[in-house]
Amino acid sequence: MLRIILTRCLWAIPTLIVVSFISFVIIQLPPGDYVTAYVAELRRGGEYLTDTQVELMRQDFGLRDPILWQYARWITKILLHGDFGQSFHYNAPVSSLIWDRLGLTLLLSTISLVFTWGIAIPIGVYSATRQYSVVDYVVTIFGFVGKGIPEFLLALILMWVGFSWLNMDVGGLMSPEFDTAPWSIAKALNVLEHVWIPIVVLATSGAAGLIRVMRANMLDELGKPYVETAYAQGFSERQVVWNYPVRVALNPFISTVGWALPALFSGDVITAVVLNLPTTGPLLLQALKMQDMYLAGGFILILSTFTVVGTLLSDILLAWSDPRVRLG
Amino acid sequence: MTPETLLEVRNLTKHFPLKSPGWGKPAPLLRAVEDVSFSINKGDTFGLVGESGSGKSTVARLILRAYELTSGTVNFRRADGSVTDISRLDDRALRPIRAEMQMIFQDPYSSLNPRMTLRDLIGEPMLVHGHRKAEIDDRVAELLGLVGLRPEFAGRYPHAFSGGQRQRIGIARALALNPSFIAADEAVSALDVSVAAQNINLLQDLQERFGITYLFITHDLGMVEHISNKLAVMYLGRIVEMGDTATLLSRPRHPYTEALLRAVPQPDPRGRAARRRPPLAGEVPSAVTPPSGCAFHPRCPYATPDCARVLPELRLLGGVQVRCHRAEDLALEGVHG
Amino acid sequence: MKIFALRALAGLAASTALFSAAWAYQESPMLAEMVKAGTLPPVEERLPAKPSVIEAAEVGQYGGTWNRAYKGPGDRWGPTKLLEERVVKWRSDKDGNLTLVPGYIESYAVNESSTEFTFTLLEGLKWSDGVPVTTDDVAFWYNDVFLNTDIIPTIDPTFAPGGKPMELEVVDARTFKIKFAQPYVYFLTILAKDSTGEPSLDRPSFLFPKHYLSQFNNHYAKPEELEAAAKKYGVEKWQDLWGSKGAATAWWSNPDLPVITAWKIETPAPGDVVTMVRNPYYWAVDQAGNQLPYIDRIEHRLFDQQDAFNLMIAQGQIDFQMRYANTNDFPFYMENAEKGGYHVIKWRDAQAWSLLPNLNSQDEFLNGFFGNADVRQALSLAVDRDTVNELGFAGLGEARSASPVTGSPYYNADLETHWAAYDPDAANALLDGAGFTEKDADGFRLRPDGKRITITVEGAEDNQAGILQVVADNYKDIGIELLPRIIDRTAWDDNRNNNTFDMQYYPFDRLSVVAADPRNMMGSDSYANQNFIWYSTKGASGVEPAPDAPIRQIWAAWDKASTAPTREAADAALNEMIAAFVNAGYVIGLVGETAVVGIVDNDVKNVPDGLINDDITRGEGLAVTQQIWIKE
Amino acid sequence: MTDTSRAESHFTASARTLMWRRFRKHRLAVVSLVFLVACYLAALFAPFLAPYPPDKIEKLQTFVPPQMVHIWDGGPAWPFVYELKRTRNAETARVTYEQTDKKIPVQFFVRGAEWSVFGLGTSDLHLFGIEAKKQKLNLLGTDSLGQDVFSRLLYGARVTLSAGLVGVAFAFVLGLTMGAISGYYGGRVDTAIQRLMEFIRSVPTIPLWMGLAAALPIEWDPLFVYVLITLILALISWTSLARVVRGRFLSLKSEDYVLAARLSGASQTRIITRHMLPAMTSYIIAAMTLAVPEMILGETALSFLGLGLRPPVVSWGVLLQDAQNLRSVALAPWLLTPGLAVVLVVLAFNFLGDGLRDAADPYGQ
Repeated sequence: MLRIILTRCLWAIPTLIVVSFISFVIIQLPPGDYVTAYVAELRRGGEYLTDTQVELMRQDFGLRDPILWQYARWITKILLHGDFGQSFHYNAPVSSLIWDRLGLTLLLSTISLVFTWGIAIPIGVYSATRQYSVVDYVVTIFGFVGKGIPEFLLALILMWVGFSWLNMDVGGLMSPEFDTAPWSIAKALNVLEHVWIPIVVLATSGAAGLIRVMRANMLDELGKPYVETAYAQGFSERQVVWNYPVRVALNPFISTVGWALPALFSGDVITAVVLNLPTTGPLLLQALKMQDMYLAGGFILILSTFTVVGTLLSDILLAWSDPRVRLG
Repeated sequence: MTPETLLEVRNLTKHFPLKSPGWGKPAPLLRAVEDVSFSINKGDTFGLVGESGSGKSTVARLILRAYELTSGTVNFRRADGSVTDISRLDDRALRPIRAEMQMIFQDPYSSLNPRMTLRDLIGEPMLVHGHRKAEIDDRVAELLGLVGLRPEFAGRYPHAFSGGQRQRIGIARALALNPSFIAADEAVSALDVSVAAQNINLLQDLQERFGITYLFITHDLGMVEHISNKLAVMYLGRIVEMGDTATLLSRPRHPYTEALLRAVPQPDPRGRAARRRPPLAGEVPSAVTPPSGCAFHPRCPYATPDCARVLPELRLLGGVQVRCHRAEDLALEGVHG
Repeated sequence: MKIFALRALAGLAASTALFSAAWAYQESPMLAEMVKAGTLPPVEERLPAKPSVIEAAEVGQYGGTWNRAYKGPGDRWGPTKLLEERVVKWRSDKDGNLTLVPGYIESYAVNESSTEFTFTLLEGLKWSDGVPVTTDDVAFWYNDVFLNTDIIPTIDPTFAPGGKPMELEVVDARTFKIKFAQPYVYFLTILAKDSTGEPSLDRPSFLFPKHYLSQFNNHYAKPEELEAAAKKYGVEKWQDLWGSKGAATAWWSNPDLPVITAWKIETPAPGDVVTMVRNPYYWAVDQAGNQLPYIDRIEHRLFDQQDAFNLMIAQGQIDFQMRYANTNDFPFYMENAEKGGYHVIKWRDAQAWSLLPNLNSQDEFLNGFFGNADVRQALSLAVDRDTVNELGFAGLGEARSASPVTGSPYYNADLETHWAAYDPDAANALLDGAGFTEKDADGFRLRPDGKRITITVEGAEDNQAGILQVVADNYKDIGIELLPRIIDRTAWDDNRNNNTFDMQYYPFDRLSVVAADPRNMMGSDSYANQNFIWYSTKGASGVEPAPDAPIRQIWAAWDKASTAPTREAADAALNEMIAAFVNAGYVIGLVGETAVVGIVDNDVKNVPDGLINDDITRGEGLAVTQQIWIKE
Repeated sequence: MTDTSRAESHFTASARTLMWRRFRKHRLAVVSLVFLVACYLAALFAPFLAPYPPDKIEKLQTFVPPQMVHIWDGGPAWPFVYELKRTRNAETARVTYEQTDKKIPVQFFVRGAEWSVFGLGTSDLHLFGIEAKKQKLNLLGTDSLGQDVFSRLLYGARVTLSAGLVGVAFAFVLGLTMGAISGYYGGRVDTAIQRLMEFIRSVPTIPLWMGLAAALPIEWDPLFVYVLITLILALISWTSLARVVRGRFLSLKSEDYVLAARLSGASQTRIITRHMLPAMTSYIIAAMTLAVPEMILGETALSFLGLGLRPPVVSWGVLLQDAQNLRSVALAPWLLTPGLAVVLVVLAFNFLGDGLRDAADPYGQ
């Protein structure tokens, strides 16, 4: 097992190198570069740069070098010094920018993930054991509505409902009066009052999908002969269902938990943008729009690493949970 | 190979390579079948017994070329009397030979494609061997009759049938091309005793009518006693004892054979005596790291230190071949009567 | 036309209204406490001998936090314009007329030929750390920054008319002179907008805090010290400490930087909330002797998407803000005004939303097509501007050309309506007359090569799609196929830069005091960028326009205006330039003078309504933020 | 039918027939199927069903709320709507409409804007409409440009329900092929494909969208660009299907009936096409039905980020772009109806997929 993990880890290195290079190229696919965006931004503010200055800036940023060379410089710095470079736009180190927003992102994503699982698994199981019952239909419809409603729309409507009908303070992470205040119980409560919308939004879409999968997996398991045998031997339904079938039905989840890793890191971009949450997602979007290539590049590199590690984790968990699968 | 021999297996070996731990290091091997040789005469029923994991199914699948051989030869006498070593033939060259050797599967559920009617299922071997449709339809009806099913059932799907009936469908399918050799892999193990008996009788009827040769694989010594005239006992990929069924069962020479016999339920009250000694203890060791010397020694009540060091040869003793250092010393208990 | 409101400045001296009364000054309770605690000298010592007086609309109360929203580090102009200081600043009277008033100087004077400008700093003016501001700081700015090619590699032509950089002469500790080789009538106008240019417009004119910044300057600090400083601020090289986003020298990012503005930064970006706190040494008082500003703090919350901002507004979380309030959302703001406890004011935007044909198009056909004045007239007459106004701007703008707006000293009613009528028949006749008579089955006119005349028009914001669709409908009526495309803002800018666009939907702005920045009208970054490059590089690069192209008249008029020795002569030439630009019809103005919506909390006082909004007059800065106050 | 003949028909029923029988028990799935067929028909005949062209701008009919069609006027009556009076609030600039007493009858098979009958000719016949000077019949109200939301919804269905399908289909072909190869042959081929998949999955999609959207020539038809991008993205999105297909192939390969077919001399092609793929069809159909809603949601999400379809293309995502702001939610909530349409169609596709999957379940009865 250990050997297999090691081999896979070794494999991850070339994968990451190729992915990072491709990402680097993709970021620069749109015409123009950060200097273009910057010059335009300045001009809107009324500042004019001469062509000489623009040219100097490009050389300064190394944007005139061949892309392979730019990539080599970037990746060497990361590998040798752990230096993800400087964000042009923020004029600050990329790592500190990402780090600043990572805590809240992970917190929100984890809460909603736990929330999602906490809701979805019992409901999925129940729905499967009562297939085609009223409850099953209700859950099914809720599940599909949750899956069918675009997240940004749900976020927007919830915001409006919260604001207009419930007279709540919505949007952002807390009310402005707490923005600069030190942490206190009142502030924590205020934050709670704000995070329910993102959690509901994220959990709705997540839980909806999960309930469906859980139900389907459970149905598969419940139909198998061993379950009938267990019933025949006089075990209660609870014993039968929660012992073996649930565990088997959970296997695919456990094995895909690694896939949630990149999502944890990036948060949900769209929801965060609509709800004005200071998470990493909007930062990435902004970086891409401004062609702030080291910020975007660093971001994507981390995301890719998470994806690769997540996949690895999934495969290991899968092999662990299901001995029939041999690691290939 | 004598003229009566239909199939001769020599030094059959199958190693499954497992995942390599890293570059340069040899991959561990699962030694499923190790140096197995035997031959089957025309019209015989050759029994192959052993616990699960002993490699008996693998032998059958190697003979039918479901797996690639690691080494060894499989000589098969074709209907025209020629002998072919089929162990190295490719798929295309094998196809005509496949018509002459067929297999009956253990699981009557999973071995029939649920999406095909009996007509398609039984007719498939004929179809791929280029028979015409009308011919196939007639033959399917005939085969259904042969195995005791109504010819009208040809349009039905397997889900309409019971386990025993499905096994008969499998038999009909195996018979479709008039094979001279059929490997029956635990063909009745999954069935109720009475149904199993019916199907065994069917197989014997068919053997009489068409002179089919069987390789009959089972873990149940009680079963082989009825059907097979030759018998080989396998343990961890090797044949440990082989010979005439009656001789072998009445006077087993290998402790493993004795242990297997003891596991057979005896309706005879005298059988109580057999329970004086403990039944076969422990599990089959891993075929990846087989025990040194005689592979059976960790579980053998008669083992000596020598047994752990030296692998015994298969040698002829009292009309049977046996692979045991102490075969001469031991007076093992066989089936009485 | 509004009265020409600009005071004739050339040959005149002007001075600040100074507070000279002997009675005591008042200060914010926040500062009074610090004085009590002994951490701050008393207000009399902090204020100049004779502080400037900013006439508050109503004498206000101290204290409070002004809540705004901002869009991230790229959005420093919102906060900057609230508090930036120049030697002279635009001020608007109640009728919307603009005048230049002195800032942190006691007086200024201009010589007869407009080549020499004399400024005298306020006596006792101090940086926000209490250190006096003197001409040493001016000399530091000039010698160690402005002329320091390590920091500013090339000198902005704006400050080097005729190619010769301005010269500084320090007269005494408070007085200095700026001299030019040729007359520069518009220098003060430019100062009011551009300050002294690089490293950024957000710095005060002529002044840099020498006592603080010399540690980051290569004329004073050793290379290793500079390197250490760069490391400390997390930038790659010491030059990055300077520049418009300089980690150490931009007020926006460095809380330690001494400033002379009413507020200074406390928590910089990229925090989620950027906060600014009052400068205890701010040098102006109101008419009653209260040290300004009234408001203690300003907080900017980060947002990314318009709706997040709109929600803040509806929830009453915005105290006063115009930036990013969307004209289209005016009904939404009004509907929620009561709930949010605010009211909405309307300023007048000094811009015209326009179609910008690319006169330098790389497409041979379009080049000639747009170059044809009849075609431009047809394209202009074909647009139903009232519908655009109604559908795109909730009727809050007016149909007009791209010409100076009401309230601008250069406003001209005739120019405002130039080619702005809706007359598709005349447009069709013009196109027929220009020879584009062949049409295809769908009724679209054909190019000489038989292809359909198709123009791709690019917008940068989603809500512009509707407007462009209206125009496309209009153009269909004159047989021109217009393909509206909404693209990313960066790409939109980039396409103009790289000369790879047919036509853009473009906010043609800076239409108030045109003299401060006429570059758009001269083709720069707009309808004829390549021609402008040819002009500004004196033919070294870019594309030369046709010998009879009207753009040459525009340039000639500006050359005349920018070197005229008197204000009258300069303005006459500038009006000539504007007329040439508008009459050429290069830019197809659609709707302008749109309402700029401002959200004002009901407790926020002294916010003027109905002013002009322009970059030249520094946007919301024209509201004189120091005198805005919040009622308890 | 007698019991025996019913039993007989059950015994002789093909897998497909059995599946259909099980499917029919899933009532919601059947309703969904009917609904979806209706949607596609409505999209196909949009020009006839929609009273107005999708891009007809009406300056004086912006933000008209949905109009009630009355069929009761003290007693049963011919369908009619009330005439509306438009006022603009001078203070808030908001346009409001008031019902007057005047009734306008709804008419069927009216003449209106011309439309092309599948390239065969033109017609100006529309299913319904009203004849009034200053008013249109807006079942679902109008948007900020006075365009009829109902008509736009129908036209939008054409794009939304079809444009992304190209990419989905492409991804399926790729996923099936690669998954099948990987699962059937195993060994080095499998390892190589697995690594390739892992690599592809690590390529980030949002930057790719942004890059592609910006890199393609601007004068190209936005719809074409969108389809092109979905095709390119299909190069990425096939991996999830391939993963599943591979797993299925791996387990199918060891099924006895596959071995039986091999031992009877069947060729590889026959084994794959007659034995392995049919065992997966139900799964594939279900997966495909579930991929369509993903694609529809994907389009709306991308439109939200400003990366998907853009006006003047009319799709549900584009319509939602108009609606996805507080102003619409607060003042013109009817602009959210495309969102409702998205939810319904996604719901229907999911039910359909679910029904198909349940029906394909070999243990289900």
